[in-house]
Amino acid sequence: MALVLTEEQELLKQTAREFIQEKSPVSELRRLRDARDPTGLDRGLWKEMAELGWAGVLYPEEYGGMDLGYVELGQIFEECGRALVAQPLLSTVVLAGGCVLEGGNETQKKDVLTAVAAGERLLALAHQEGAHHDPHAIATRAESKPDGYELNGRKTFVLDGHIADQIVVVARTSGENGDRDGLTLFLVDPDTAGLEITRTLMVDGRNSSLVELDRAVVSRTSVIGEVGRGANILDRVLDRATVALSAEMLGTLSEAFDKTVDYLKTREQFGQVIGTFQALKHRAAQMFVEIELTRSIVLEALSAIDADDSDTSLLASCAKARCNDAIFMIGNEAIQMYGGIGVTDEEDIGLFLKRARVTQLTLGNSAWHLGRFATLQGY
Amino acid sequence: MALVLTEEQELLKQTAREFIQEKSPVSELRRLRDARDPTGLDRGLWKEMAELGWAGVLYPEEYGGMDLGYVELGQIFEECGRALVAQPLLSTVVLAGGCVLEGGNETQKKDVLTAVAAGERLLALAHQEGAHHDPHAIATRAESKPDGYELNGRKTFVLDGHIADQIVVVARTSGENGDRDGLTLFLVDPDTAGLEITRTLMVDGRNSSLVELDRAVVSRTSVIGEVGRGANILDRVLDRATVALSAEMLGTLSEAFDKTVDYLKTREQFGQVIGTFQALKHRAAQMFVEIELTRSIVLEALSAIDADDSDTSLLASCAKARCNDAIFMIGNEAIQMYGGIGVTDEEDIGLFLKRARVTQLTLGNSAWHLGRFATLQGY
Amino acid sequence: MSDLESFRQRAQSWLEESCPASMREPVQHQQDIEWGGRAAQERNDDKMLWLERLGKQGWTCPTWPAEYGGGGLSNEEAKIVQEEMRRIGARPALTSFGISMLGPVLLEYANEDQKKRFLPEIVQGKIWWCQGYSEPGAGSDLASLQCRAEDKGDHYLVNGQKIWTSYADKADWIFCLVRTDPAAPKHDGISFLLFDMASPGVTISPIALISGASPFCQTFFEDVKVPKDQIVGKLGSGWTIAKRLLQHERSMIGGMGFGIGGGPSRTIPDVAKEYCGEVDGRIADPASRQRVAQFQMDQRCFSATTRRAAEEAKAGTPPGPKSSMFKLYGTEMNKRRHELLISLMGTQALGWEGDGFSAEELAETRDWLRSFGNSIEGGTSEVQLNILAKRVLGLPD
Amino acid sequence: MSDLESFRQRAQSWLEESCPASMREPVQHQQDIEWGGRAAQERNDDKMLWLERLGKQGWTCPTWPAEYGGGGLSNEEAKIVQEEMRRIGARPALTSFGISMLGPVLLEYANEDQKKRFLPEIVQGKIWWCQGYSEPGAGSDLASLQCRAEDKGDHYLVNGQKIWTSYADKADWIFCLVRTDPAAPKHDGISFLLFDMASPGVTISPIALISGASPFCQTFFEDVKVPKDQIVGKLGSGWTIAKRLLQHERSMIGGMGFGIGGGPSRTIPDVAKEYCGEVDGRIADPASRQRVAQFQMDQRCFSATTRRAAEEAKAGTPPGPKSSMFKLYGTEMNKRRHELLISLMGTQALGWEGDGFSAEELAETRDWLRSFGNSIEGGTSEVQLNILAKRVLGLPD
Repeated sequence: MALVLTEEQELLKQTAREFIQEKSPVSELRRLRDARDPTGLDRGLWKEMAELGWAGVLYPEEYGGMDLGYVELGQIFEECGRALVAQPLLSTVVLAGGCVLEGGNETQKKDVLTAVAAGERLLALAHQEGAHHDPHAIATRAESKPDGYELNGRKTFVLDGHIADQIVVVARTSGENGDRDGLTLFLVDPDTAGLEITRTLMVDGRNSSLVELDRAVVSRTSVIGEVGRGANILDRVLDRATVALSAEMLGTLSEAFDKTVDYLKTREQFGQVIGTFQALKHRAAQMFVEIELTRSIVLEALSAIDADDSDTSLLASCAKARCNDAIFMIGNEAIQMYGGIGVTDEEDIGLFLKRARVTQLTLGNSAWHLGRFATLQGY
Repeated sequence: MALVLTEEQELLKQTAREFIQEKSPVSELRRLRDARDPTGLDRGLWKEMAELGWAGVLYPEEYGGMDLGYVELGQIFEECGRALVAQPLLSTVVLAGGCVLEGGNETQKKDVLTAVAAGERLLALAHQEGAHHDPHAIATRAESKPDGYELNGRKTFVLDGHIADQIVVVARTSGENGDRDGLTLFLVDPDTAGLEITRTLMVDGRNSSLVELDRAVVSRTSVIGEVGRGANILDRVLDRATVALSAEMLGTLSEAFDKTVDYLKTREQFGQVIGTFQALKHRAAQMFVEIELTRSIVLEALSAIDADDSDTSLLASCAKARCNDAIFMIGNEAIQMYGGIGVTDEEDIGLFLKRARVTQLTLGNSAWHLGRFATLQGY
Repeated sequence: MSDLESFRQRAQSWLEESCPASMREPVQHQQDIEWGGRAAQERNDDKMLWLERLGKQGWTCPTWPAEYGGGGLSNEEAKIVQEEMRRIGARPALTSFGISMLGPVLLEYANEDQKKRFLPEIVQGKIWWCQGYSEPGAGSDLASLQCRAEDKGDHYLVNGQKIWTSYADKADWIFCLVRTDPAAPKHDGISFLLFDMASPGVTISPIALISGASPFCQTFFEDVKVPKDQIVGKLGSGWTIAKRLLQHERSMIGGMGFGIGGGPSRTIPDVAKEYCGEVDGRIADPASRQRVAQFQMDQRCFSATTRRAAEEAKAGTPPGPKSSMFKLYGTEMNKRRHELLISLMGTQALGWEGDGFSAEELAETRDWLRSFGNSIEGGTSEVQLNILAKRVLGLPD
Repeated sequence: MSDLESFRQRAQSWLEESCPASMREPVQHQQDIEWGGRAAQERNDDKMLWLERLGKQGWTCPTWPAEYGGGGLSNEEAKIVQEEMRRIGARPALTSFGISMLGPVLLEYANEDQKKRFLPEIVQGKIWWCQGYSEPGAGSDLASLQCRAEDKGDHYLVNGQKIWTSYADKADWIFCLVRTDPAAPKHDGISFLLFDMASPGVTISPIALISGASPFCQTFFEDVKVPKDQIVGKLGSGWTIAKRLLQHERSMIGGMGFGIGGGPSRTIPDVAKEYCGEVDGRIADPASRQRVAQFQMDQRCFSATTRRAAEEAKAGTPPGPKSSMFKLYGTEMNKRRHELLISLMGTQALGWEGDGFSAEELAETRDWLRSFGNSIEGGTSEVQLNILAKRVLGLPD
């Protein structure tokens, strides 16, 4: 597994950075937030991104994709993270799209992936139920009925749920809350009777929803993969999404750090720039080391997915836990080093802090990943 | 509960400090260690300490004690901690002597406590069995036989075991390893057939032993308190010993810190004393705050014992966990700030580090006390 | 019956008579806190009634001398008043920077006329005071302030700006650091000036924080005329007064840490059990259980330390520069508390507003964000560490 | 067959023939490590046989030019030799500061005569070199060294002392920083001198550490005569050479972190299960389980970083001052590893010697204590942070 980018990958990253600097700098997130934009993102811009191939990076060429890998997609995520780009890469391409890619039948793939790759369809994965990520803690029930399945339950923190054109719902067709067996994935139309979507406004200004299912009936053809074996798809997709999100976090924390170092070089106190104070220098150097470690593990995890390495789950947990801890440290240090101006809404650094905490709690906090890592390692 | 010392208590502390500075400075521990002294402590000096009343601080006047409290004893522990004094205060006075004081019958108390208070008898508590403190994890069995009890088992880390004139052995007369019920305390003669004591040399140069019991038979009169209800005595004694040890640790970590601050003020590098470097200053200030918090909680826990406060166990765990964490931080920072000279055997600071780690693992590490604290608080 | 016992009886019956029933309910909302001031005088409600009565008695500032409107009580008597108020659940009648910050330095540095003029108004809550210290360019380096007051013969002319002025938009008067001698070394050219916020030339603009709206303002002074008798202490001695005032402010902020600032009203373990689940009476997730226990232990150590410092002060050893420790640890601890709550409450504590979150959850999000300012305002954590290293440990510059 | 493939075949058969069977057993004890040197030349055992054979081939330093005794191999060929040695479990024939520290700077800074004279001896392990850098008064401030070399016409006269000289009591020669111009600014008056430790006037005293006996010595020089052709580089340019050598040393120490220094041969999770118990295949104590997982994750992140740096270097981006990161994190991590082991093994890991402890437990105690030096020797963690802040982040002085 290579831990340096190829020239093509560097070029892709560079292009992404330039495109984002021009079309979707941090001020764009602020604009969407302040305008209380009902969509919460710019679908026109998403179409442009799709035209650059971003929506189909992972998908086979027959569906209009680029058939590239996670190392490539990771570079796009990282650059999006740098500018806090509010676009449905995670929700549509990796999470829900990933479920179709990994487990869908030919009809589903052709229909869904082609539309996603073209930037014409948005998806969401309705999965989490409580306040915490816990993949098999699914109480939502799907009961077999003559005309299909009846879904009952309540999903929280459904990313981009209120604007999704289709929603992948994880429900239990058998077993008990907590079991890995008995989960089934359904591709659901948001207009389905009994399905209620409520947008929830999050601290980071990004899209999230509640999805409530009250006797919502879906057809048998909506099942993705095998009934009761959904965890086989879901676990793979969550690993991949965890790493993609880690790449985004790497971008966010790197940018927060770069901004902070710049600030240390310009802000004056007591007649000197504050970057001359040794206590701050040492803290900055420590952050630098954390970021270097973070970058390495994210790159290794991305490569492992592309190599279909058996360590992928292990590395996904490593990468996410490390990103969680690094983004926590750097977000908090950044605010403290900025001082008073850092806690004003006017200064962008606060937007990084808010996004930091949301990403930390998305797809598993550090304690959860530590526990999973230990289990995977046999202790 | 008062959190400032009375004049009498201050005086006691001052006297203890002066006595120790004269009779038992750190060089005394070094001397015992380098001479490979077979006793591991100076019994003549212990007699002198007893004459000052230290061995009987806690005991009723009728047994030759001073009938004072833990706040007073704590000041002596703290001063002993400052100079790494190797004397049997914990083993004899608080642990084994405490078992007799809390649970012994009149005959036992009169015999044992009087001799201890006079500095004429040393005791040890044979309790721990594995590598970790775990009060009710007792596998050592005591079986009732016609002529008394037969003890079988293996005790580790018995403080001052190889020089004790009597040993309190915790054994199980019923129940399973881990049960609180079924423990019984026996006051045992070290010459008992089937009892084997092996001195173990520890990194801190203080006394510790293995005690092996192989069909060792003891009389029925050797039982302290009620058969099967030993935990009622033991738990109280362990709480008290935990707080006393915390007071000793407070002394040790305070002295290590004071030495380090002095070093920061004298050691020159790059043409200035290293105490001018802001990164070191901030770390020193953080240590100072830790010590202030440690001092407060130790004092509160000592006072709680004297008031027989219902929060005593809770405060004992607070105090020990805080001391563990503070002594870890300060020991390690001290060595790092001393630099190369700090890791040589010639410099005393290394003795503080070694003692630090032994005290941390005596009577419960931080994780153990955190868990107990949570349980006591009902979560 | 001892004098103190009879004082207690008198205090009891006075409080029983004077404290309106509604003022014996716990403070629940920001609006329940009474700051006094000119605008308040026009109200006619229980809060004002309670303030008027307690103020007239001088018991808003029980130990201040009676000649300046204070209660003139001894420390023991003041403690009794406090105990008796707590016993009946009486709310503080007044929260005020005048009491906690300005008053003590006026008592120490103001001239007789100024004491007579300003202190009774503080005691009775007639004037809402705000603090004009920080400036945009001068954060931790407070003494580099630029706001200047020029001597124009019969008045000073103030020009400049202040930032982080809490409630500048509601306050009546400001105590303000101004540069009166630009040529002097930076600590020497500063004076301590009082003036009316209604003076022509004062404009105010509120500051939005990452947590949303805030009491902070940016305050601009353009040719504000200030009578010369409103300078406190000697011309150019403002820095000494400023430092003393900061000590008062720090003890206040450090002591605030807990209970204030909303958030879940339940205990942290209860929150943990609700959001992380419970197994055999334990918090289900062992990592969370440990973090909760660690936090509660640290809280216990800190409160023991606060009590110890109070006892030591009573026994004649005031904390002095050690008080920086309370500001430092208290605020860092409050930040940790909110981070812990966020981690326990998960994505439910990251809502901004609207559907999907309880009021308590939304409040926690805001309180968490607000707490980031704690280790910056009133002297950053780094400044406290510098003070401890230098003035307590004696480490050289 | 490509050139590399045929090279691999030749390497394979040469190694198969030349590496004695006993040299294919894993290194288990300190004594298994061969340092070479004059005394070693008199031995007649497999270790020496293996060293002689590999040294003659130049493969102890495979990429050094053949004209100086090196292997003259390309990077690809050297990698093949390394792979083939690993395949048959061949031990390193030689561990030497000559190879890891002195050799690289001689190649860069020495004159032709010096290279011809010293490098082949290093390759063949004929001389055991030690490093004379630190002095008692100069710790992190290395450049403030006082040991001086006076120009006496046909020789230098060296007076002063060094500390932390590893294996000075066993080494044959020393590479030494000396002050040749006391009047020059402190970084400019230093020269890089080589001399024989058997010279009259050299005395050595071993240093006991908190972990017990150690390879470190204090070294005293009294009127030691050194021929003038044993200075490397220009007079007064020793600091430049010293800094380059430190970079080599730091990568060496940072890379050492794991597996070296004894301690339990089992994995950390196995140690945890043994000493803390096991429930359903998990480490019984949840706090220990988390700490073990945290450590193993960090280890994984660090090793990914080491590999990334190696790949970047191969791709043409050498780490430069970033290499301080490896020294810093590698040594801090090794300290954490031992603290973790101590906390898992409990009081069993705090024995000093004798009864009651296994050999493995006693070794862990010593290794733990030894690890405290890691973040001090070869440049303290604080010095590494300074370097990163200044030279990587560009923060001003």
